[in-house]
Parts: sequence; C-alpha cells; structure tokens
Amino acid sequence: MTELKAEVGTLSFRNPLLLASGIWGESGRSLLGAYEAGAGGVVSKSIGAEPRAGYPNPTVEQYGQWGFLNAMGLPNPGIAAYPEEIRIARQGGAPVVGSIFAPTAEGFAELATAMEPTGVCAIELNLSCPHAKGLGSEIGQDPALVAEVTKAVRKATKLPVWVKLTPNVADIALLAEAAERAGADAITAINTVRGLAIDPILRRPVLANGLGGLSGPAIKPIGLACVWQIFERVKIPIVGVGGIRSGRDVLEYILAGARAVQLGTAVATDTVRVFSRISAELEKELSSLGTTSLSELVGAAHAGRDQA
Amino acid sequence: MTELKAEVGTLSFRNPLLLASGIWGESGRSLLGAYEAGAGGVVSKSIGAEPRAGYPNPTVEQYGQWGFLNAMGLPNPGIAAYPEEIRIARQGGAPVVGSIFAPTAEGFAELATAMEPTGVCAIELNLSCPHAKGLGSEIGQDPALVAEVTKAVRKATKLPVWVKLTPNVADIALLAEAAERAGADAITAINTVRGLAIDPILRRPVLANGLGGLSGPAIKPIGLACVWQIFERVKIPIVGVGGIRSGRDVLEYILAGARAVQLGTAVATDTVRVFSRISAELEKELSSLGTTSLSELVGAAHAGRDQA
Amino acid sequence: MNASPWDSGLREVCTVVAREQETPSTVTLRFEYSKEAHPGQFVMVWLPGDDELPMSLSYTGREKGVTVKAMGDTSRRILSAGPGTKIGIRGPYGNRFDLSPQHILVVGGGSGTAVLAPAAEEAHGQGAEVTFALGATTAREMLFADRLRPVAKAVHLATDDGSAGHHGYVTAVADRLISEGGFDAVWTCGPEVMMRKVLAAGERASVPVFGSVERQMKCSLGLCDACALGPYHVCIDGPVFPGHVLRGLEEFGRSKRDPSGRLVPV
Amino acid sequence: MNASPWDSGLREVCTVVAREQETPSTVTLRFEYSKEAHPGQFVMVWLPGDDELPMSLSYTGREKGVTVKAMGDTSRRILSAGPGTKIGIRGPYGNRFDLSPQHILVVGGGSGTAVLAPAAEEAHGQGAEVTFALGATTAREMLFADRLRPVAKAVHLATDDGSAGHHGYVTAVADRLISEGGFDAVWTCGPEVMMRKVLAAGERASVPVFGSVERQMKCSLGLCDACALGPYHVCIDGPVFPGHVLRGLEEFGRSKRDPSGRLVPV
Ligand SMILES: Cc1cc2nc3c(=O)[nH]c(=O)nc-3n(C[C@H](O)[C@H](O)[C@H](O)COP(=O)(O)OP(=O)(O)OC[C@H]3O[C@@H](n4cnc5c(N)ncnc54)[C@H](O)[C@@H]3O)c2cc1C
Ligand SMILES: Cc1cc2nc3c(=O)[nH]c(=O)nc-3n(C[C@H](O)[C@H](O)[C@H](O)COP(=O)(O)OP(=O)(O)OC[C@H]3O[C@@H](n4cnc5c(N)ncnc54)[C@H](O)[C@@H]3O)c2cc1C
Ligand SMILES: Cc1cc2nc3c(=O)[nH]c(=O)nc-3n(C[C@H](O)[C@H](O)[C@H](O)COP(=O)(O)O)c2cc1C
Ligand SMILES: Cc1cc2nc3c(=O)[nH]c(=O)nc-3n(C[C@H](O)[C@H](O)[C@H](O)COP(=O)(O)O)c2cc1C
Ligand code: FES
Ligand code: FES
Repeated sequence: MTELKAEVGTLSFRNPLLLASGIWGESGRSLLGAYEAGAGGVVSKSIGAEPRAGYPNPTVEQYGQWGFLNAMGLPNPGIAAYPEEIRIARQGGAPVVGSIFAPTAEGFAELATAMEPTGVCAIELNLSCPHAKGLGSEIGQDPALVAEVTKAVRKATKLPVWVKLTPNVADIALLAEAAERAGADAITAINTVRGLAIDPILRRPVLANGLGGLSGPAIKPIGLACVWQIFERVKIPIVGVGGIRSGRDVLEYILAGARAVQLGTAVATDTVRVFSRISAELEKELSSLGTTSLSELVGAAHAGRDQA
Repeated sequence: MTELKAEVGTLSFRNPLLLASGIWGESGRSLLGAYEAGAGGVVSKSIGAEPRAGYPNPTVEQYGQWGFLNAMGLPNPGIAAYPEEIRIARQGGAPVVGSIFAPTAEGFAELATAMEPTGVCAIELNLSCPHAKGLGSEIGQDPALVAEVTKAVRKATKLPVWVKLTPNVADIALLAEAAERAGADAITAINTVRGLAIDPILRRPVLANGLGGLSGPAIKPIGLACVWQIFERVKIPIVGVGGIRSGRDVLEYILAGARAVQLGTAVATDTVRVFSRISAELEKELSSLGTTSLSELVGAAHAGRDQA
Repeated sequence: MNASPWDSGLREVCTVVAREQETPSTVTLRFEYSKEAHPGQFVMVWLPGDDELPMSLSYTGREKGVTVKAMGDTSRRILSAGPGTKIGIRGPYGNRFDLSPQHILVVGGGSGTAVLAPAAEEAHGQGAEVTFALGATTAREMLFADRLRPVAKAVHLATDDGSAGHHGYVTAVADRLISEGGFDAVWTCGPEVMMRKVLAAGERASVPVFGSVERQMKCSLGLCDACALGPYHVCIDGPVFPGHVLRGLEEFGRSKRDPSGRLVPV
Repeated sequence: MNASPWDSGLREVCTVVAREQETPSTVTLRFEYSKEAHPGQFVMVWLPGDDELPMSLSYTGREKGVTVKAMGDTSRRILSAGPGTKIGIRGPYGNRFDLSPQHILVVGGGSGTAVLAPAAEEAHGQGAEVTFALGATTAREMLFADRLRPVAKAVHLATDDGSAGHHGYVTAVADRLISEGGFDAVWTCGPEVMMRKVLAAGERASVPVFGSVERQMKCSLGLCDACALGPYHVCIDGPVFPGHVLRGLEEFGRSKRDPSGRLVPV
C-alpha cells in the first residue's frame, strides 16, 4: 500500500498536503472543513496580538489564469478570540499549526506562549510583517532579525517552531540558515512574491494597498527554486508552498527537498476538493514511479542531478 | 494622430517596444529582423570579453502557458566578433542598445569602451553575472557593487548607461538608487526571476544548470511591482521588462513608471509579429483613453492612487 | 459546493449608463457587463479610490444592474455614482436560485427584494406563478413593487408604519400565505430575523424555503474565509441556501464575522 | 513564418521501446510520444544527465522515431540508448514538407535521409510518385534504402567508394535525374555542399527544390537566436526552406554559428 504519511521532524501527518496560512483560516469550522476534505493538517490564519480588520477592499485581484495578487493586510480575530477557533478544529481531529505574526521578537514570543495551550501541534512564524524599527522592510528579509525572533520563540515554547520565509530576498537559504542556527524545527517556504496589478483604464493599482503578493501557478518555479536552495544548506525539514495544484506539483516539491507541502490558492481555483484529488494523484504517481513511500523521495532530485 | 514615440533620457525611439537582451540577439541580422518587424529599438545579447558557448542543453524549459525557465549561461560571440553584428543591424537602421556583462567593474568599463565605437545608442549593464570575488551571488544584488560598476562605465563612455536590475533582491529600489547616484542614465527592470523546473519521473532538474530564470506572463506582476517601487525612489527613466504580451501590458508598465519597455519571451510565444500587433493595440488603447501621447501616462498610476 | 470562480471572475471596468432612484434610500445603477449571470448571483462593485462591496445583481440581462441601499459610507458613495462613472466589476460569483418551481412565494424585506426581482421575472418568463410579499419600513421605501406587478399573480405589501398594505412585519403576511398553501417554493431575502421566521413558516407547512444570505466579503473566491458561515463560504456555497441548511446553522440570525473574523451579533 | 511553438512544446518523458541498428554508424530509436507530428519536423531529444539535441523525426506516426548518426559524444551516447531508456522529448517543432507535389525526387545524403523517409512515405500514401537518389560513403552506410523501396518508383544509389550504385557523389545522379525532367519537386537533406549542388540543378531545370537544414539549436522556440541563418531562425522558419531562399543566403553552405554565436565555416 502506498504510504502518504508525512513526517516533519517529530510531527506526523496523514498526508503531506497541509492547508496554507491565510486560506480558510479565520474560522475553526473552515479549518476543520479543509481537514474533512482531505488535508493532512491545517495552518491557521496568521494571528496577532489584537484583532485587525486588514486593508479595505479590493484585497484580492485575479491575475488571469496565472494566480492571485492579494494584500489582505493581515486581518485576524486576535489571539484572545482565536483559541476558540482552534478548539473547534482540534475537536474535529484536525492537526493545527498555529501561525503568528508580530512586529517584534517579544511580540512573537508572547503570541507563541498564548498559542501553546490551545492544542496546536506547531507554531509557524510569519515573518512577512513589516518590522517595528525598520523602514517598512520585512522581518524575514534580515537574517539577524530572523534569528532574534526564532530564538525568542524557541525559548517561549516547547512546540516545534516552523519559520516561514519570504522569497523576496537575494538569498533565501541565508535566512533559512539563520533560522536553523537559532533553533527552528522546520522551514516553510514560500510566502507570496511581491507583485502589482494596475488597471490601465482607471490608471491606478487595483489593490487598495497598491503592492500585493503573487500566489498560484505563476510562482511554482520560484517556490521550487527556494526549496531547492534551502535544502542544499540546512538540515531541518522543509515545508514547500507555492503554486501547487496537482500530485505532480507535490512530487516536484518533494524531490526538491520538501517533506510536506501547503496549498493556498488551489483551494480557490480548484475548490477544497483539491486535497482528495491530489492525494489520489500522488498515490498514482508513486506507484507509477515504483515507490510506495514519499519519504525516500525527499530531496532526491539533488542526488539525481549528480548522477550522469 | 497618436504618438507612440518614446523618449528615454536623450534617446528617442519610434515606439516604446524594444527587443529585450538575449532574445534574437546573437546575430545582427536577427536584431534587424526584430526592428523590421516593428520594434522601436533592439538590445543586443549580453556580450562579454571572450566568446562563450554557454551551458549545455537543456537551456530552456517551457513552463506550461506561464512562461519559460532558462539558463543559457550567457553564450555570446565575444566583444571582438560582435561589432560586425551591430554594424549589420545599424546599417538596416535599427537603434541598438549594447548589453554587456563582466565579473568586475574594470571588465565592464573595458567592454563599454569597446562598444562605444560600434554605433550603439546606449550601453545596458547586465548585472546578473556572478561577481568575481563573491560567493556566487550576483553583482546586481549588492548596492556597492552596482555603484562601483556603474561609476566605472560612466567614466569609460559618453553614451547613456542603462543599468539592468535583477528582481532577486529584497528591495530593488535600493539598487536603483545606487545606480542613479553612480551616474546611470536609466534603469532597466527586470531580468528573469530565479526559478526551477524538476522532472518528477527523471527525479532531476530539467535545465543542465539546475536553477534558471523565469520569464513570460508569470512574472508580469513582479516586473510591474519593481518598476512601481523604482519610480517612487529615483528620477532617471525606467525601461520596463517582464511578461509583456499586449498593448494593455505595455500601458500597465507605463502607468507604473516605465518610459519604454522591452519584450523577450513574447517574441517566441507570439512570434516576432508581436511588435506590430502591440503597436496597433497601443494606439487603440490610447485613443480609447482619450490620450494621444504616451509620455503623459508615464507613472500616472502613482498620482491616480492618491486621488480619491 | 459549486465550481471554481477562477474562470469567470476577471475584473472589468464598466461605465454606469443609468441611475434610477428607487426609494429615498435605494438607487439602481445600470451598466454593461459582458459576462453571463443568473438570478441569485452577485458581483463585487468597486468604486475606484474607495472600497469594494458585494452586490446582488438586480438585473441579470445584457445591461446589468445593482440596487444599492444607503448604509455606511461606501454604499452611500457607490449609490451616488451617476451615468458616466467608471466602476470596477468582477464576478458574477455564487450560486443561483433554482427556477424550476411552478408556484413560488417571494418574501422580500427592504433592499433584499433586489436579488429576488430578477429571479421572479425569469421564473415567470418560464411559466411559473409568482406571488409576492414585500415589506418595508414605510410606503416610500417599498422596493420594486411596480416593477414586479406585471409578473405577479398577486403582490402583498406590508409596512412597519402601515403607510401601505399590512401594518406590521411582512412575516405576518408571509405566514398567512404559506399556511394557506399552494406554493412549491418560497424565496426570501431580507434581515436575518425576518428570514428565520419565513423558514419556520415554511417548515411548518413543509414548503421548501430558499434564503439569500449576506456576510462580510473580501475575496469572494473561496479563499480568504471572510464570509465563513458554519462550514460554508457564502461567496461560493451561497449566497442562496436551502432553508434546512440555514436552520441548522447556529450563526444564522444570531452572529456574523466582522472584518477581523471575530464573531459579532448580527 | 509559422505559428508559435508555445502550444505544442511541452516536454514529456518517453521510454525507448525499440532500437534498430540501421548502419554501422546509425541507429533508430522508437518511442511513444503522443503529439501529432508531420514529416520535416524535429524534436529535442534529451538524454537525462547529458546534452539535448535536435533530431528530425524519421517516423511520425503514433510510435515515433529518430535516426541518430554517431558524431560527437552526445549523439554517440543517445544512439547507445536501449529499450527501456527514458529520454526527454519536446516538440515537434519547425515546419514540414509540402506533400502536394505528384512527382518527387528525393535526394538524401548520409543521415539526411532520416527526415526525407517519412515525407516520402506519406507523399506516396497520398498518391505521389517518388524517385530516390541516396548517397553514402559506402554501401554499409546506406540509410533506409530497403525501407524506401516499397514506396519508390526507383531507387538510385551512389557511394563514395563505389561499393554500391554509382561510384561518386549522389549529386551526379541527382543532376542527371533532374535534367531528364518529369519532377514537380525535389526534396533534399544532407551536407550543405551537396544540397547547394542539388539547388543549382533544380534551378537550371526550373524545378522547385526544398532542403532541410541543420543549425545549432538551444531553445528551438524562436527565442535564443542560436539557430540564426540570415534573417531566419531554423527552429521556427525551417528546417525546410525553399531552394530560392537557401540560394539567397550567403551563409548557406559556407558558414554557421557555433554555440557562442560566432560564424564559423560549415
Ligand atoms: C452576497 C451579498 C449581496 C449583497 N447584495 C446587496 C444589494 O443588492 N444591495 C445592497 O444595498 N447591499 C447588498 N449587500 C450588502 C453590501 O455589500 C454592504 O454590506 C452594504 O452596502 C453596507 O456597506 P457599507 O460599507 O456602506 O456600510 P458600513 O456602514 O461600512 O457597514 C455596514 C455593514 O455592512 C457590512 N459590510 C461592510 N463591508 C462589507 C463587505 N465587504 N462585505 C459584506 N458586508 C460588508 C458589515 O456588516 C457592516 O457592519 C450584499 C452583501 C452580500 C454579502
Ligand atoms: C533540425 C535538425 C535536425 C537534425 N536531425 C538529425 C537527425 O535526424 N539525425 C542526426 O543524427 N542528427 C540530426 N541533427 C544533428 C544533431 O542535432 C547533432 O548536431 C549531431 O548529432 C551532432 O551532435 P554531437 O553533440 O554528437 O556532436 P559534437 O561532436 O558535439 O558536435 C558536432 C557538431 O554538431 C553540431 N551540434 C552540436 N550540438 C548541437 C545542437 N544543440 N544543435 C545543433 N547542432 C549541434 C555542431 O555543429 C557541432 O559542431 C539535426 C540537427 C538539426 C538542427
Ligand atoms: C488570500 C491570501 C492570504 C494569505 N494570508 C497569509 C497569512 O496570513 N500568513 C501567511 O503566512 N501566509 C499567508 N498567505 C500566503 C500563503 O500561505 C502561501 O504562502 C502563498 O499563497 C503561496 O502558496 P499558493 O500559491 O499555494 O497560494 C496568504 C495567501 C493568500 C492568497
Ligand atoms: C532565453 C533568454 C535569454 C536571455 N538572455 C539575457 C541576456 O543575455 N542578458 C540580459 O540582460 N537578459 C537576458 N534575458 C532576460 C530578458 O532580457 C528579460 O529581462 C526577461 O526575459 C524578462 O522579460 P520577458 O518576460 O519579456 O521575457 C534573457 C531571457 C531569456 C528568456
Ligand atoms: S469572501 Fe468568501 S472566502 Fe473570501
Ligand atoms: S534554437 Fe532557434 S531561436 Fe533558439
């Protein structure tokens, strides 16, 4: 029998397809819905200290059949209200990774402390938040800040810490190394790619925030390159994200070095049935490759490349 | 009459659609072919000091309908042989921008000196070359190196100097500022976005080089965001590149801040007729916008955004 | 669960071609939007420089329309758009009314009638008999009563102040009509307390009820979770839900999510 | 100028199902590749871990084939692939032979016959009369003579060493046949010096000649310029060119571009 079970460090998921943060992630019932539809686990919306309404609409723009641009502005119910949502998802059996964001290392540590008792199986750090002291640049773009935040959270919780990185950097593996040295248990890559949509008739950006983040098929090669580069330079497990819509896409991420993957945009473009569809595709792909286990394929393309 | 003429600093092109570097750029007759097909001007293949064969095949991989990944490895006939190609293109009337690359600032300066007498109208610096002293990172990822190279070339030639930037950085406008301060006459943005294609059956990257550069529709929002950000921070003209396939795409780049654009991938996906087709589309778009001149639209989306 | 909105959702800039003041607080804007739409579906309406709001299509033909009630700042600014104003439209999104029933009772409260009107017209065009129970605070706020008369078997009105029709809530009228029997479907849209009552009446009489529901919307693509309602997403699973589904939802008529995702009372 | 290769070019991994040693230096590999192809077109053949080379399709049906001559390291490694070997295939790319002529002379030199064979077979299948003039260094290197006999009006051979047919170049045979007349088209593929002579003969006799040309290829998509030949790109405008076009090209038969793009003698 084909074994789709995926291990990320000490954690085990029934399959490698996790729901990505920010998608179906505000309500516990929706998280559970993704799990019921076949996800191996779910990542919560990124939760901050206070409730945030996010930016005004338009917050999402479809870019043809290539993907979406979004600038939600990190809307979230806040850490006080959110445990109830996690409870609902946990009660239904869904393994929940709690995503958090803050403008400072202390802020991250406090949120991690608050997340721990809610029953999440890991904490994911969304480092795409503009950092408090910086000039609008993201925490995730500065190795020293990545290390500082990771260390602070590492100290604050016993749960596995996943550090989610942005592709908007010169060398993503440098950030992954910083996270690894600071005690991260896994790297999640990638968040959205900075992008813009302009309406030529209205002569203005479409998203209320101007700039946004590109997700979906357009970014798959970018996510793959990031996972590939990170795999060559760190030992901790990698969770791959970006543009995944098929079993083949998952296989590509796994061969590049991911132990599990997350699906975001595909939940909208392919409906939530995408989880069960990809699981079935993966099983077929594996058996046609003559393999019954995903884990032996992790990073296999690196070895493949060196063979003549 | 609609005026498609485009001005980039002191240079004037019959229309804003230039052929991007590396496409149809090894032979003078091909450059001329793009001009005859309606390009406003052409950029040469990036030329180095010596002939280079580039990487072995596969050097290009099609990514569905989203774009191409390529890792050509900067093949080029070398600066000794290339003036003859420029002569052929110039003889046919094509304005040629000479693209050059080198691993050091002195190397760039020498190439610029050699380019000047060939009749090129400007020099474009391809800063995506791994720099000699660095650890494989590109010259274009380091503001100090960008400044050093730009200054050296600025001194070596009287021709306008265009600095072509890579999007694989945390903050592309920082690099543009460095180029501007060092005397650049224009910024070209963007080069390809780092990406990877893996074949799941063969368990290996497809491109012989492993990593490659993503071009085509997938990267249009990324190029637009870069031009937008650069426009907010520098005064010199911007030449926009990345995923352009239609008159609407051109308009978007112009509204984001570009004075002219370059087409690469579209020459393959839409054939070289893309230049005349886009010119016609642009004329229609402009007249339906009630505008007869492109130049008044340059950067107009920035103003548009501030209006209620 | 419906198909993905991926294939229909590309934004277009449309020009408002007509503006009709329907009631003192309600305005219809008409615009040409090329995509096919069905009664029940909604579009996202963007007044450039301002917010973007979900609006049901009150006209689903070639020249489409939305009927906007003055609520907060955004809806007020949208409804003050005149002919010539450029608005961004994307969609249509969401599901539609099943038009197959032959004896339909339409129960509209306030601007809720906007989404019911094109459904009733199309059902009538296909041979159905449609009876209306329309409610409003006062006679001048009664929406689409004149528009719907030509397709109606009967139009029953109710106003809170008694200035037209029944003095009191439209639910009283609906209750009576439903209990008299003869309908194979009830369609309703309006305040959720109103819809809850209509659902209860339908259940008592064993008539299937379909209600169109509003929730906070951001993406309208089934992505962001803003519109979560129990296990559903209103933007893709709704906005039209069968009564038995709505009755089973703890939140319906009681709570909704604010823009941060917190549950607040409706 | 042809349509964009954008719609047909996606790479597939194919398994070699058969390997046939055609001559001491030439091997045919057969594989299943689902896309439709036409005689004259080529594919990019990738031996994973090694280079990728353009190869004309010597079989264009469901089970496709390429016929590879041992040249440098890459072609030698490709032709040593046995059944079961996985190869990457993309394409088909390029244009095709016009199969409408009714009296065709096919002039093949060495492995150049590979691309001519399926064209001749298909033309014959459509009722054309096909005459062959095939050249090789020696009898054992003669490609596809047996394959083509069933579709041939006549097969004329020529070998450099006289071990089969005419002793000397195949161009002498072609010259004679063309000057005797009766052909409405000549198809040729082989060394460019050979093709130049065939073109000249065709011109003298006013018979249209079509030649299939090789140049360095990288993208094969009309992107990189590696295959530039005068104002053309062999990957999209060719590989089949009318004789009058080839005759007008300074480079044809004289120079080609090396992988760096420099012009070097052919
Ligand atoms: C599927 C659907 C169809 C709708 N159809 C119509 C219609 O045909 N006619 C009509 O007048 N209104 C319709 N609405 C309601 C409309 O979208 C707005 O909620 C309403 O106009 C108030 O907006 P405001 O910003 O002016 O008010 P505010 O004072 O800013 O807000 C009032 C309330 O409106 C709601 N609201 C605000 N923004 C949104 C949003 N992005 N998405 C959902 N609710 C929001 C909130 O509950 C808020 O408390 C529909 C809503 C949905 C979800
Ligand atoms: C459209 C086209 C169709 C072809 N069809 C066939 C065929 O059916 N059968 C066959 O045996 N050969 C065919 N070739 C030639 C083949 O692609 C190779 O050029 C040849 O096999 C030698 O390659 P090599 O690397 O083994 O030799 P090397 O010794 O490495 O090179 C010998 C010469 O081959 C040429 N060459 C090398 N790489 C390439 C490349 N990527 N593209 C083009 N030329 C290259 C160069 O001129 C080089 O000097 C075709 C070429 C083209 C362009
Ligand atoms: C609407 C939307 C909201 C998102 N919100 C978050 C978020 O709150 N936290 C986070 O870490 N990533 C967020 N992301 C990024 C996704 O988790 C994911 O990294 C990205 O979309 C790429 O994956 P995809 O191509 O499968 O969508 C969001 C993405 C989208 C499209
Ligand atoms: C095959 C190929 C070769 C390229 N070679 C060069 C090059 O030599 N120098 C350079 O500056 N850019 C090079 N580029 C980048 C293009 O000039 C352009 O910046 C990029 O492709 C994005 O534009 P596009 O989406 O229109 O293709 C190359 C791109 C491609 C696809
Ligand atoms: S509005 Fe329904 S999921 Fe975003
Ligand atoms: S091989 Fe023909 S253009 Fe690249």
